Amino acid sequence: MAKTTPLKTILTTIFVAAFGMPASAEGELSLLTWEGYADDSFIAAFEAETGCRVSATYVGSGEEIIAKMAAGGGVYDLITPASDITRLIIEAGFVEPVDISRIEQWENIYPQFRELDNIQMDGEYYAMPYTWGAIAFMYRNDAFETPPTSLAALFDPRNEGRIALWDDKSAIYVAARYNGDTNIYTLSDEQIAAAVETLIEQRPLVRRYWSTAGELVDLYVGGEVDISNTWAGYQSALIAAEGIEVTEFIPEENAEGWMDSWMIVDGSADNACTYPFLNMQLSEQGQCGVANVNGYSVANPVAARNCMTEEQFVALHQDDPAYLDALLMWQPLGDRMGAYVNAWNSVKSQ
Amino acid sequence: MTLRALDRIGMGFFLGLPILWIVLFMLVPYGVLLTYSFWIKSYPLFEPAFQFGNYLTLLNEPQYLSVIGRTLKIAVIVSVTALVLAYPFAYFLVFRLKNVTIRKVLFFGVIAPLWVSYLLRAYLWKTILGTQGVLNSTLMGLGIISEPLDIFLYSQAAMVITLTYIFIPFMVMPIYAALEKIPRNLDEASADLGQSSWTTFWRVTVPLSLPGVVAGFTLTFCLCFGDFVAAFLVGGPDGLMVANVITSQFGAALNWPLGSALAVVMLVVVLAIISLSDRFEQRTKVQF
Amino acid sequence: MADIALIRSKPRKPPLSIPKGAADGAFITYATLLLAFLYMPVAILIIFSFNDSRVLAWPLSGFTLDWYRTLFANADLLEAVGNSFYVATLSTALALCIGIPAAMALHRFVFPGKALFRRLLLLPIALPGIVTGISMLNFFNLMGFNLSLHTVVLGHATALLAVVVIQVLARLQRLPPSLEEASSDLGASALVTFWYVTLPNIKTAIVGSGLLVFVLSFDEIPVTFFLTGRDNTLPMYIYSTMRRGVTPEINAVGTLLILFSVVLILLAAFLTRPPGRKR
Amino acid sequence: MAAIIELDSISKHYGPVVGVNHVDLAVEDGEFLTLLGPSGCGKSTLLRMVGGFEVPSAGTIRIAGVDVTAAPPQQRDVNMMFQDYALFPHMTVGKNITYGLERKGIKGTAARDKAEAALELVGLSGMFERHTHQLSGGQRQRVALARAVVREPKVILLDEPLSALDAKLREQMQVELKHMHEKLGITFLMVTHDQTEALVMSDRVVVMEAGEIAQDGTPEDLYERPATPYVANFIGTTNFLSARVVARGAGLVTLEAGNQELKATDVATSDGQAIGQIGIRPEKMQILKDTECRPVNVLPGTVVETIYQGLALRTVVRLSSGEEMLVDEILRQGMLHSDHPRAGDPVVLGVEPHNILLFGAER
Repeated sequence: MAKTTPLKTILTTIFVAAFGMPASAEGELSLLTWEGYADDSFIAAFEAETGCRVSATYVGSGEEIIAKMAAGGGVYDLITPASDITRLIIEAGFVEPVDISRIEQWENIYPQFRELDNIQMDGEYYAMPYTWGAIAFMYRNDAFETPPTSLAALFDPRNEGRIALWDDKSAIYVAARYNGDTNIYTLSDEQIAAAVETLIEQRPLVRRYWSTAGELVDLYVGGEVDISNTWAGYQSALIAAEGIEVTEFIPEENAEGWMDSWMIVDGSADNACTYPFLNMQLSEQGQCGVANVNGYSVANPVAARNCMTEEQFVALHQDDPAYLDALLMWQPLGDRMGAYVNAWNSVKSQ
Repeated sequence: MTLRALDRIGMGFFLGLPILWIVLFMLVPYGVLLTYSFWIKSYPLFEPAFQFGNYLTLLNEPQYLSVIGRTLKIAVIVSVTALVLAYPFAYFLVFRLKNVTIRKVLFFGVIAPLWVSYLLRAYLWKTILGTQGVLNSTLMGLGIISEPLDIFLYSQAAMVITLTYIFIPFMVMPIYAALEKIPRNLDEASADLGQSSWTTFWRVTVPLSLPGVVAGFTLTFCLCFGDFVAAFLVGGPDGLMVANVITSQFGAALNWPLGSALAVVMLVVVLAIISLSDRFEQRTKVQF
Repeated sequence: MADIALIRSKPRKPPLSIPKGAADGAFITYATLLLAFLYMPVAILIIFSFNDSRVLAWPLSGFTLDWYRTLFANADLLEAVGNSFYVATLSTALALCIGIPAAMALHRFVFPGKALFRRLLLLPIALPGIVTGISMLNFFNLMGFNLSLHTVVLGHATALLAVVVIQVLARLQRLPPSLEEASSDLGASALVTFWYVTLPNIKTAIVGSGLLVFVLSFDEIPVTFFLTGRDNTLPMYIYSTMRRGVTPEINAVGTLLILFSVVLILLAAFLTRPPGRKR
Repeated sequence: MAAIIELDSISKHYGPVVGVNHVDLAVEDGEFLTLLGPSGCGKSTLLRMVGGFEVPSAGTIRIAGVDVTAAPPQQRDVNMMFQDYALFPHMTVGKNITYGLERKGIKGTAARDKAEAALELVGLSGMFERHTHQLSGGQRQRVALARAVVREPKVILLDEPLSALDAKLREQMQVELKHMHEKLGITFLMVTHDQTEALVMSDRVVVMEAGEIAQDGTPEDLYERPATPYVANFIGTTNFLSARVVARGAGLVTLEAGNQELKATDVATSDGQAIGQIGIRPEKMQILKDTECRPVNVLPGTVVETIYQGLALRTVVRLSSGEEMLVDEILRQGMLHSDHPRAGDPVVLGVEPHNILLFGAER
C-alpha cells in the first residue's frame, strides 16, 4: 500500500521477530468466519482425520471481514464473506483463485451460485459457495391476532415500541421495498433519500436496532419486541428453544437473500489443509453440519439430500429452486456501498 | 542549572526509552492518522491523496455534527451526574467519617468496581433495565407500577445511567484526593470565625477541592466522549455516539480516511478539553 | 466607614443549620445507597451465574453449577483467558519499564520540551482508546505489520503508560529529596542510588500502578478491538459472544474474575503496606 | 592549622536572583564552624555547594587541597547530616549506617563492626536491627550522625541539625554534638539560624547576610564586638540610637545621641567610616539607684513597663528623646522585682563607655 521508506525498513527490522508471523504454522488452518461455520460437531472429525488444527475467529458482520482483511488479513487462511462483498474482496486483492479442479463436488453446487458473477474474475473462480438463506421477517405468535404478511407491520404505529430492525445497510433495502422500489441494489440517490425519510419516520416506533443474532433472541425472550427481521432459520430456532413461539415469513414485498462462500486468503493456497477443508465443508459432513448448527440452507443440494431428513430438506427449501430464485439475492454495491452505509448511519445519527 | 556530565548520562538513561516510545507509538501513529485523514476513499479501498474532502464531509453532512453534538451532550450529562453523586460521598468519607480504617475501606469499595470487567458491568445494566428486568419486576412487586415500563432500556437515559455507573470511580478518586489534602485546621478556622458549616463548605471546602473536581470531570468527560460500548449495549435507536460512527467507518463503511478524520476531530476535542482543564486547574491550584 | 460596615453586615439569611446527628444520618444513608448502586449489578452478575435459565431475566428459575462446568469445557474461552493474561503481563512489564524512567526524568531533570513530554505521556489516559487503537492500526497497517497479540500489547502499553507515570511521579514528589542526596553523599552513584534508595521507596507505587495496569489491560476493549489479529482476549471474546447472546457462562466467568480481582486487591494491599511496618 | 575547605569567590545565581555572592572562606582542619543567618541569606546554599548538591555559578571549592567544584557528592570526602536526617525509611538502623561503608567497599562483618562502633559512639548501642520509624527524634538524629561519621570523612556538614527537635532536647543535643566534635576531631561545618546554637557549639561563627559574609569570628567576638548593626541585631538584643560624633581623642569618642552626650571607648574602624549609630546591649545598662556611684554616661527616662522573665527582669524605658530602651537585669537572690520602679516612674540609666558599640551611619 505504501512505498518503502527508510523508517519502514528500520522498523521492520526491529519488529520482524515479533510481527513477522507467518499465516499459519504447518498443519494449522486459521478461519475468519461466522459462528457455527466451524462448529466442533463436524470439525472435530476433520481434525482427527487429517491432523489439521482448525482455529476460528468470529465476525459479527460481513464488513468486519473486509475491515480485518484491510487491517492486514495475512494471519487468516480462509474467510466466509457473503455474496455482496465477494467482488470487493476479489478486487481489493485479498484473496486468490480457487482451483475448482480440486473441489470434488463443485458440479453439485446450485448453478445459480456456481455461475454467480460476484465470485469470478478474469475467468477464474474465487469462492466456493457454502450456505444461503433469506433475511426473512418474524413475529411473536401471541402478539398478533391476524398474522402480518407485509412490511407495513414494521411501520405501523400500532406496533410502537415492539419493533426491532437489523442494524445494517439492509435497513435501507427494507425501507426501499416498503416504498415500492424493487431495485434495492441499484437505488438512485433520490430513492435512498426516500428510504432514509421512511426510516426516520419509523424510528420512534423502533425499540432497538439489533446488531447480533443473540441480541435479537434476547429481545424476544426478554419480551422487548414482537416483530423484526431475522436471519431465517437461525434465531427463530433459538427463540423457540426458549419456549416462545415465533413465525418466520416472507412478506409481500419479498425478502433479501444471501449466500456465504469460502474464499482463500492471498498466500494460503499452499496450505496443505486448505483444499481438504474446503472439500469437507462441501461434503455431507460440512453441509449438514452447518445446517444442523445454524439452520441455514446449504449450497450443495446433492449432499443435503443424502444427509438430511425429508422434513429438514423441505424446511430448508433445498428442494425448491423457485424459492431461491424469488429471493432478492444480495448484490455487490460497488462504489455505491458508501452511499448505502452513510444513509443508514444518517438515520441513526439524526 | 548546570548539568554535570553524570547527570546528563543519567538523564539520557531515564529519558531515552520514554522518548523513543512516545515518538514511535504516539507521535508517528498520530501523524499517520492525520495523513490518512487526507486520503480519499476509492473503490474498493482508499488511496493516498491530500485533500480536505473528509473534513468537508464532516462539516457539510448534518449527521456527523449531530452525532458529535449528541456525544458531547451525553458526556456532559454523565460527567455532571457522576460529579453530583461522587462529591457528597467523597466529602462524607473525608470530613464526616472519623474512623480512618472505615474511610479507607469505603474508598476502596467505590473504586473496586473498576476491577470488574467494564463490558460485563455495562452489560449488566441491560439485565437490570430491561422490560422484564430487575428494575421493572421490583417496581411491579412493590405495586408502584402494574405494567412493565419500557422507558428504562434502549434509550439515552439508559446510556447515561450505564456510563455514570462505569465512570463514578474516576470521579471519586481525584475529588477524594483533593479533599484529603485540605488541612483540617482551615475547616476549624472557618468555624472558629463564626461561619456555619454550610458557609464553610461553600467558601472553603469547595474552592479548595476544585482541582480534584476539574480532574475528575475532565477524565470522565473524555472517557465518555470516546465510549462505544454503551451505545452498543443499552443505546436506543437514537443512541449513536461518535466512537460508534468511527468504528463503522473502519468496518461496515470501509472508509478509513473518513474514520481517521473523525478520530482526528475526537483527538482535537479531547486535547482542547485537557488544555482547558489544565488552565483552569492552574488557576484554582492552591499550595498548602 | 461606619456606613460601609453596616452595609456589609446586613443581616443575612440565618445559616442553614442541620443538627449534626441528622446530617450524619443523611450522609450515611446516601453512602449506603451509592454503594448499593455500585454493587447491585455485581451482585446480580454473581446470582445469575447460578441461575439455570439462559435468559437474564427476573425471577430466577433455579440453581445450577452448569455454567461453571461448561466454562471449564470451553476451549475458546479458556484460550481467551490465557491470551488476556499474556497480554496483560507483557503490557504491564512494558508500561513499567517505560513509565518508571519517564516519571524519574519528569521528577529529576529540567530539559527543553519537558512540558510537552509530560503532556504527551499523560495524554493517553484521557484519550479515548479508540483514537489510540485507530492511530496505531493505521501505523501498523502502513508498516505492513501483521496484527497479533503483540500489537495489542504495544497498544495497551502505550495507552496505560500514563497510569504508571502518574502514580510513580506522585510518589517521587512525596519522597524527600534529601533521601537521594543522602545516598549520593554516602558515596553512591546515580544508578546505585536509584536501585537501593529510590526504587525501594517507590516500590508500593510501582506495585500499585502495575496491578492497575494489569487489570485495565486485562479488561481493555477499544484498543484491542482494532489491534488484535486472530487471537481474542477475554473481553473481546465476551464482546463477540454478545453477538450471539450472552450465556450465564459469561456471568460465571465474570464471577470468577471478581474473585480473582479480590485476590489481586488483597495482594495489592499486602504488597503496598507502608515500608518497614511488618508485624 | 591547615585549611580543610577553601571557598574561593563562590557565587550562586538562580536566574537573576543572587543566592551567594563572591564568598571567600577557609575552614580550618578540626574546627567547628557555623554559618549563621536568617533564612534566605545563602548559608544553606553555601553548605549544599560544599556537599556537592549544587554547583556554584562561579568560583572554586577545594577540599583538602583538591578542587572539587564540579565533583558530585559521592566523590567528596565530606558527609552531611540532613535537616530531616534523611534516614532511609526502608532500611534498619544498621543498614542505614553500613550503606555508606558498602559504597566504599567495606562489607560484611567489617562493616557491621564499624557500624556498631559508630552506634556506640552516639550512644545507641544495640539498636542495629531497629527500624528507623521506631526511633524517637533524638535517636534519629544520632543515627544520622553515626551514618555520617562512620565513613570517617574529612568534614561533616550539618544542615540545621537540631531544628526538628523540641527545645529541651535541642539544648541537650547542642552540648552532645559539641562533645562529639571534640571526641572525633573531625571538622564540623554547620548551618543554623539559631544564634544560641551557634554561640554554644561553634569555635567560629560566620554570620551571613544576603549571600555575603557579614562577620566572621569567635562567638565572643560576634557578641562583644559586632561589626555591623545587622550582626548586633541578629546575635542577641541591642538598643540602637542614632548618634553624631562631637569630639574624638584619648581613646574616647564623645557622641551626641538624641539630646544626650555620651562618651564611648573609641574603636578605630578600618575603613574610617563615620559613626552614625550606636548600640547598647540591654544587659550592659543598669537602672541607677541613688546610692550607687554614677557611671560615665547617664540617660534619664521614664519606665514604660516591666516584663518578668524569670531569670531576668526587662524594663522598657522611654528616654526623654522619645526612644525606647530595653534594660535587662539579672534577678539575683534576694532581689524582688516588685521593689523595682513601676510604669510611670522616672529613672536614670547608666552605661559604661566600653559597653557602647559604635557603628557607621544607617544604610
